[in-house]
Amino acid sequence: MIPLAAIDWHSVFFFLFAALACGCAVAVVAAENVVRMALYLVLSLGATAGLFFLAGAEFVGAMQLMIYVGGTLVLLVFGVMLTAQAPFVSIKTAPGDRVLAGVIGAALLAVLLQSAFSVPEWRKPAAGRDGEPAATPLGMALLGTRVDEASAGAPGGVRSGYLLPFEIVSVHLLVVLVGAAYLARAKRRRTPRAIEVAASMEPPATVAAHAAVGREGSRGGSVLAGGAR
Amino acid sequence: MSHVADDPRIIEFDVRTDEMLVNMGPQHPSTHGVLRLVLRTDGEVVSEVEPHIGYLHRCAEKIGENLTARQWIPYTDRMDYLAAMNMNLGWALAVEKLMKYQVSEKARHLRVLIAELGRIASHLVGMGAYGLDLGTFSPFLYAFREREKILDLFEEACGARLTYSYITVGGLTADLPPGWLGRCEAFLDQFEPIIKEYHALLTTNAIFVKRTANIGVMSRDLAIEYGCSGPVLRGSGVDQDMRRDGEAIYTAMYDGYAFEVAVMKDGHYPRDHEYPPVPADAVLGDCWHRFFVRMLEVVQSMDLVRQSIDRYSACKGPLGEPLKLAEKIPAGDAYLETEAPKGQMGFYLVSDGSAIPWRVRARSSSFSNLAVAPELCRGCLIADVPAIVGSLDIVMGEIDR
Amino acid sequence: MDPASQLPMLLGLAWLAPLASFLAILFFGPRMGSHGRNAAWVATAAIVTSLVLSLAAFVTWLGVHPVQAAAHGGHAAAHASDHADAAAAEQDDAGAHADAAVHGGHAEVPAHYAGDWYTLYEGGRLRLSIGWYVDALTVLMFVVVTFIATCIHVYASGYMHDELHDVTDHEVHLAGGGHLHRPGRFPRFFQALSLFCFSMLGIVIAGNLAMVFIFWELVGICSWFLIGFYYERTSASTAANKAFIVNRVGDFGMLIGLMALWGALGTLQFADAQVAGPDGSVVTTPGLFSLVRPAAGGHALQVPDGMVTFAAADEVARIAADHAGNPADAASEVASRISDWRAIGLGHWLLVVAGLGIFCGCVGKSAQFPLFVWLPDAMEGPTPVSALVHSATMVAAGVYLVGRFFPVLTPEVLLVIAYAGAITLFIAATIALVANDIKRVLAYSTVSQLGYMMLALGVGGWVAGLFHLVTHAFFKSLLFLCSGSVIHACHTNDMRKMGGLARVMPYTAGTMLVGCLAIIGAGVPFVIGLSGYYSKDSILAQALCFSQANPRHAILFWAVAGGAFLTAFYMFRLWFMTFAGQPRDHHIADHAHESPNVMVTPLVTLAVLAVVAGWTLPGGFGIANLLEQARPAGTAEGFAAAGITIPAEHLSHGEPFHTIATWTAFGTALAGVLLAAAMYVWRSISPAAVAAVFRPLYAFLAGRWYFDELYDALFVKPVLGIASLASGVDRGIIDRIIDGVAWTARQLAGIDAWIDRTLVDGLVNATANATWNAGLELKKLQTGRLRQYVMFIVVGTVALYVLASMLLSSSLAG
Amino acid sequence: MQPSLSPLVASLLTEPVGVTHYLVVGAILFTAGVACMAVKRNALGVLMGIELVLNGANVNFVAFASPYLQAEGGKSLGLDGQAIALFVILLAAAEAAVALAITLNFYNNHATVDVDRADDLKG
Amino acid sequence: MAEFLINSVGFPEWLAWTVTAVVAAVLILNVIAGGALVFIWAERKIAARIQDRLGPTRTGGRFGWLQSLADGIKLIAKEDLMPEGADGMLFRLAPYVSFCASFCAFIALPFAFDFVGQRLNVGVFFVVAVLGLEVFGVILAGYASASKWSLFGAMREAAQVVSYEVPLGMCVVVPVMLAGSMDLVTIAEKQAGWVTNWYLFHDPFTFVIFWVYVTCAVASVNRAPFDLAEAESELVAGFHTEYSGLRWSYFFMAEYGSMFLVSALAAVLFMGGWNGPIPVARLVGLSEGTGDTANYFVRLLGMANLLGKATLGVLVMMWVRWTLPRLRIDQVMTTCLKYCTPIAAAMFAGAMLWQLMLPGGVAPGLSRPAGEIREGWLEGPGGRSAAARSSAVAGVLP
Repeated sequence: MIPLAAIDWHSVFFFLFAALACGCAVAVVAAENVVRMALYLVLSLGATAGLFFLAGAEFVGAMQLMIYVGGTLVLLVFGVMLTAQAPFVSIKTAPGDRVLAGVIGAALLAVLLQSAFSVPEWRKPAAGRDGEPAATPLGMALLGTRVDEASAGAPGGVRSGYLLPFEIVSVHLLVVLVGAAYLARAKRRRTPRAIEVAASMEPPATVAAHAAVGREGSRGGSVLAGGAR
Repeated sequence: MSHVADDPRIIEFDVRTDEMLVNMGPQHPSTHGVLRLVLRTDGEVVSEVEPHIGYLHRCAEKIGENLTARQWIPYTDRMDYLAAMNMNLGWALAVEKLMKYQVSEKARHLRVLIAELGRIASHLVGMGAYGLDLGTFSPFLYAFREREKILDLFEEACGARLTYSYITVGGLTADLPPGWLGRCEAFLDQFEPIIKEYHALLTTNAIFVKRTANIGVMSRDLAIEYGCSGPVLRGSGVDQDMRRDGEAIYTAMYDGYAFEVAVMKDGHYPRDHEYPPVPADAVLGDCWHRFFVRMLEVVQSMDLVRQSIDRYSACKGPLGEPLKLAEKIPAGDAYLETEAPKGQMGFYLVSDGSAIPWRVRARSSSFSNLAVAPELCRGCLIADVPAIVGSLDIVMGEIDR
Repeated sequence: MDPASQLPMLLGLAWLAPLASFLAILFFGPRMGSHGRNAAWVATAAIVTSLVLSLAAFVTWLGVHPVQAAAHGGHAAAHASDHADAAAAEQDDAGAHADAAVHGGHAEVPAHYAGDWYTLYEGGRLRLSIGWYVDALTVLMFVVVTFIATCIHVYASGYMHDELHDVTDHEVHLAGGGHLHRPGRFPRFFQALSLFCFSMLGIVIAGNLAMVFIFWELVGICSWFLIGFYYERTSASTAANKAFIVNRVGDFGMLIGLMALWGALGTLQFADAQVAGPDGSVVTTPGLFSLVRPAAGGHALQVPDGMVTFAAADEVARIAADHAGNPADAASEVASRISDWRAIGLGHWLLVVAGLGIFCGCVGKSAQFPLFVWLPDAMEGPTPVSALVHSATMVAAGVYLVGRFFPVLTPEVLLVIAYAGAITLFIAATIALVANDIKRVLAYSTVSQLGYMMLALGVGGWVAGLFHLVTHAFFKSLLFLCSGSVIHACHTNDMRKMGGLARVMPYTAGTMLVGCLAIIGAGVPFVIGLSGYYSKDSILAQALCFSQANPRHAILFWAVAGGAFLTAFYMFRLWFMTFAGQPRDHHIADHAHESPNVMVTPLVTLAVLAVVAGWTLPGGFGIANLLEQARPAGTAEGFAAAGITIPAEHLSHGEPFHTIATWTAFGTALAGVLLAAAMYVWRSISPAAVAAVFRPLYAFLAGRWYFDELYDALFVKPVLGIASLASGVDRGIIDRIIDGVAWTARQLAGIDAWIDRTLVDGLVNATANATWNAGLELKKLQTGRLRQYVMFIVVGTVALYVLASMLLSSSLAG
Repeated sequence: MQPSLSPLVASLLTEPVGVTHYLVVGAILFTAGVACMAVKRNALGVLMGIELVLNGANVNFVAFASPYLQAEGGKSLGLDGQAIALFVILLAAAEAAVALAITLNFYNNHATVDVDRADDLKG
Repeated sequence: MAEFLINSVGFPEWLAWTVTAVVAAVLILNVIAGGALVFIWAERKIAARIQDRLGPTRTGGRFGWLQSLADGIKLIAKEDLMPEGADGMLFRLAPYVSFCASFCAFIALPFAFDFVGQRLNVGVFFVVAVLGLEVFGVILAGYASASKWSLFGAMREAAQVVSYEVPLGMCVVVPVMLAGSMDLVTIAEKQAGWVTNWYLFHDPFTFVIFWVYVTCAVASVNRAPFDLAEAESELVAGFHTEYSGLRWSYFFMAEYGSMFLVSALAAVLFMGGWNGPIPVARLVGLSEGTGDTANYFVRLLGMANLLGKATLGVLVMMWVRWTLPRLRIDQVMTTCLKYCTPIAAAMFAGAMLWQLMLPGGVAPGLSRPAGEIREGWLEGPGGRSAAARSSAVAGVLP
């Protein structure tokens, strides 16, 4: 019998989220359907965000929700789009592969767990240590000012923050953005289907009519497609 | 195959995608009844539209060959059930043409009065439902509010609100009840300022314009090639109106009436200073213009109603009785097209001299107007399909018959 | 109000306004209205701004230095009191400019303000800066240049309207037949025009020779742009290139002059400058003017110390060697010997070289003999360009620079200048006699008039030459604009097809007549005259004065007098052929029409100025007296050297000279006009008959003295010959040698290749084979299965971990 | 609470969690990710495995960053840990985009997303 | 509340916290569920009045006030259909995902000072992030329905919501920047005092960006004219075409919850949160120090204030819905990418510069000491330190 008063609620929530995260992660491995995999992945990532909140990294947690989970949303959409056709919804894996992967995974897990338990200081936290929320110091650090260490009077003076990595990541993201735009770009290309559709428009009644009327408005299809795909 | 120029609307993407076949209808909110459109789409872009019709086929023409001419009148009610008065009129005139029968002067003016009111009622539905197609609900109810008042008037005159059988071969079934004209004028006076609200809600609404202007552009030639008629034809700038250009027996009905056909001439609509200006994006023949022509015709019909009220009340004497139920029709055939709200409604009958026509045939405008839809929808977005089909203002009862 | 700071500010802004316009049109030109229509407004607004600012500066100047009648003889005294006031006014403003003190002490240094805005480069002795040197001449030139440029901008905005839409150039024949069709270049024209104005004003305001040179070249490139405006026409692009290249020849000389000055004197500044010394005190560094004409010597021309020591470099080196280890002694000894060296003429040749070099540049720019050939060809540019560039400003730059540089020029150089001017004036005038292209007549007339100015300067008529420069600017731009108006109406340049245009183009005819009268110096003797009357008379008088002082050079006066006759003849020949009589080509005459107001307005404005520019108002206000304020120190009294006497200019205003000059001018001009009238109006003398009689001479003149052919034979052909010779040497000898070397190298390489193939390659191949075989074995691991790779990685990681822990634990245990 | 609950569970619920707990979660996520990469033939599945691996690593970073999950005297990474986690998240998003691009090209060229078919370069 | 239970009632600590948490959860759930009921009824009445009708009149006696409940009962009683080809698990899960996302976002939404489920120092971020998760439910529903119309709706929703998160995020960043904190409570406190302290009137840029926010918020919760995902005239009913009964109603509750949430967020970020236009309570002398009861009363007043503002926002959305036609999907994208995003970016830059130049807004120091204005920058999350606490107390007063 556990006295209710003795329950550490932080631990309870931790186990709740941890179980959700781990369970969903395992479910990702187990699931066959790619859309379900994506769903489990989202749940796992979301639960991990909860763990971040518990660990006092609220900003990272919110970031995880916004970017990671949002990014996975795109994955999901692509998954739906590409694999909604029956042959790709589930591609079966040979049982042998599964067993092999299981063995190797178990070995890896064992190694990781061994190291996780290897440091006694990590097992138990000190009592009564309350973490300061880190959003503002983190934000300032990203701008190049380390308020946390300055206030703590860290030896060696104030360290510069993460301005440079922040900028690098910004540029990196920009490059990726450009790359994504390149991927989704629309280009005019003559393919058999284009010829067929163009031919089916002969006699070019509507085209000629549009030309005669004088203003052929843009159909805006590219915007749609650029966004929707 | 000879070289074909690139169609600028065909855009290929890196990502390989498959086409999709989608059924729009027959149970779909925006297909105006039991129309079924099969869309071939590439994402949101529609590459082909194929209308499937016949869900409402009732063998109306065949029934007409088993009934006397006057008995068939209620069946015409069910063709364009939104403008049944005009259907009655079309059939009655066709039969009268074969019989070379002339109704009394008073009946003639009453017919104009009723037919034009029917046109207003029909256009109100067309306008309201079009708003519904574009995703705005309120104009629909505003339109129906006014339509109800017209239906009240009709009910008073003939006892029915939808299928009137009021205008009939050889005249009308009854004269107007006392005080009707006053109530009609009161309605007109009350209705007139409300049209401005419709313009504010729809015609000049920026989103409405964005959704309709330059969408489904139908050139003059295309409209003529497909045999479009009515506001659909006039929306493409073709100056044709059966009330003015039709056969003598029909145009005689409008003798002495002043009206201007609602069509854009030299870049101007008649009396266009009274209406909102044509938006910059709109192109003659697009959805906006079709819609706008209907709005103009509402005003035009109100004008005609007022004129006919004056003339009708100036006519002394009896209205005249309609022909007998089983009046014999002289042998021969006759075809007559009238300007119904949706377009040119043609009736054809062949008689062998008996009271029952040997052959009855109807030519409905919605049928031709719908036929042009695949041409207009090619390359548009899915959301444009309701906008285009709605702007054609079809009614399935007329198409399937 | 402090003129020392206000004048540079006003003029500096006036100078920069066209630059702003240039940049604006450069970047936004095509977007200014349809086809850049508004570029004209931008450029015109800029130049009007300049004009307004220049006028403000002018007024400011007059406020400080009121113009008074030059009292001949009492000249210096008048200036003395004048400058004493100015100096007193400026004493409050300590250190405002270098000359305040100089003003007080020495009356003859003209009132001026100088300084630097911005130092471009400073290293060693070389100092390049953007500075100003403002005196009466500067202010006057600013007003003249901006005023004429304004007129021409306005005129051009009408004249160039063809460029507003696509242009079909009928003078360009394409290979496939038909004519060139190109988009209009309206903004581009005004862009170049603005840049040109900026450059020209830069020359005028420049405070040192380096800056002059910079803007000198800028002017050159602008003229290249503008002459080659219709660059699709072969003639235009050739003319542009010709102008540019011919100018480079002159500029080469100018560079030599600059080198001589800088190398010997170490400064290119005109005026003295006050700079902070190393110890914080204010040190006055002398400018060119005070070096050549030091105040200590009463502003007499002397070879500066720098040039003397430069020329006596051997002596100096010897002295330095004698006093090795004691530089101070050496310096004092050198200083003590300088006057001796100067007395034996050391360094004088450097001064002559400098003067001649600078003049070389002016010869190119001002189209003097022998480099005048480019100017007539430059008429290929649009007419407003001809008016602005080739009458009023660019060609004036040469004269201006000679005037500005006048104190540094020795009498020998001045004599060269005078002769160059005389030859130019005569040659150009004779060619103008027979030219039939209206613009070419004017072009040669310009060359001739520039010759006048040079001659005037060369014979010591500083004011006369510059006065003529100013008046000529007005009437020559007027004449060009009129001719442009005519061309605009007739669509041809050929005077033989014109005639009788006075009826259809009254304004143009009238204003052009004013221009012609002005250029021939018409006037009622001793009473009143057009602007040219005054300036030309003073040139004649000075030339006469010079001739009397130097009888050996009397030919100069006769050149001037003859030139005046020729001028009168060809100018009226032009006017009569164009406007008088009956139309020769009815097709053209019928289609001719008066130009639009936007073109006529500048004509009338300029005509008024062509009339009044030479007048001296009661009280003494006039351009001549204004220029007198800027007369360089030490040149008022005349000087002599090397057997040449440069007479004082005020002498020529005296009674005998002036009277003779006036009557000579009047007589020659009248004779010229009458002859022209006889030939082209009354037809009492048939031009054709005259031409037939003097056929060889006529052909010689019509062939423009065959200068182009001469240069072709003298320079172009030899250069081409040398080039082909060099190319022959290159191919026949040098290439052979190289081929031989190459053959030898190839043989050696063959031997090397054998070693390489057998020994080195064998080793390498053995290595490669080993690698290849290893790869063949290893590739079996490369399954292409992504998932297997993942497993490999994991297995490897785990293995590494286990290995590391074992090692670590064992080492820890140990 | 049922009496059959073992003391282990009781201690888990009453004891505060430390870094180790998080590390275990991270290890499980990491292993699941690796297994996912090893098992899935669908390219998108592999991609999800990568996301899981990164996420597992992130859990570790955040855990190390937290000062109050450690015993007295333990050294936390402080802000560094959070910042690294942040960058990992950002770069994972970018990585997802690039990987999707690769997948799409693969799909365009092979008409499948089966990574086992991507063995054009095998030895 | 927990302290109250511990100190006054004598609950043990764990029980007090549990009770508090449960109460908070139930309250929030009821805000959504009850709010949805009220709003659906309100929408019926408003739509009817706009359209010249009466709307529900009989259910519940007058005004049809029980209509929503009746609807709910009908929906519960309705047969729960699932298409044959549907992915059962996802089909069932989708409505709850949507609903949960909507619900979770409320956790961080303060209703008044300290009336907040869980005060987070990254509250804004959390709300926006969680709100974005709602789209998952829609996509899953669209995919799992095995209907082409649903798939169309889901794809549109995905494209639209992902795109509109960009300008929405930019709009939200502006108040964060002005307040120097991502804590919603702090942001609202900073706007305490007279109406001029509202960030809406802070400077011209915030005024403009507020309207951008409104546009993006309407789009991100899929309301007309941006209701492309359900677009009944084109896509039958979009992503919920195949849903019926209670599941369908979950979607609706999620939609109304989100509407309320973005409206409340707008109120907190731009319109002073629970602070009224006139600081009545402070003027009459009520403050934190005047005792628990008064304090509690003041907070209740503030909550009413916030609810009123949020309701106003919801009503505006309804008004818009019943007035305007629907945009086309490419036009929706154009609005986002070509108009909202650049405007938001420009306004963000402008507000930033304004903050540099005039940190006090249009009328600095009217009812706030000037020194207080920028303090949020370095002290960490607002309200933790004593100084901030005292200033926050003043801000509580509506």
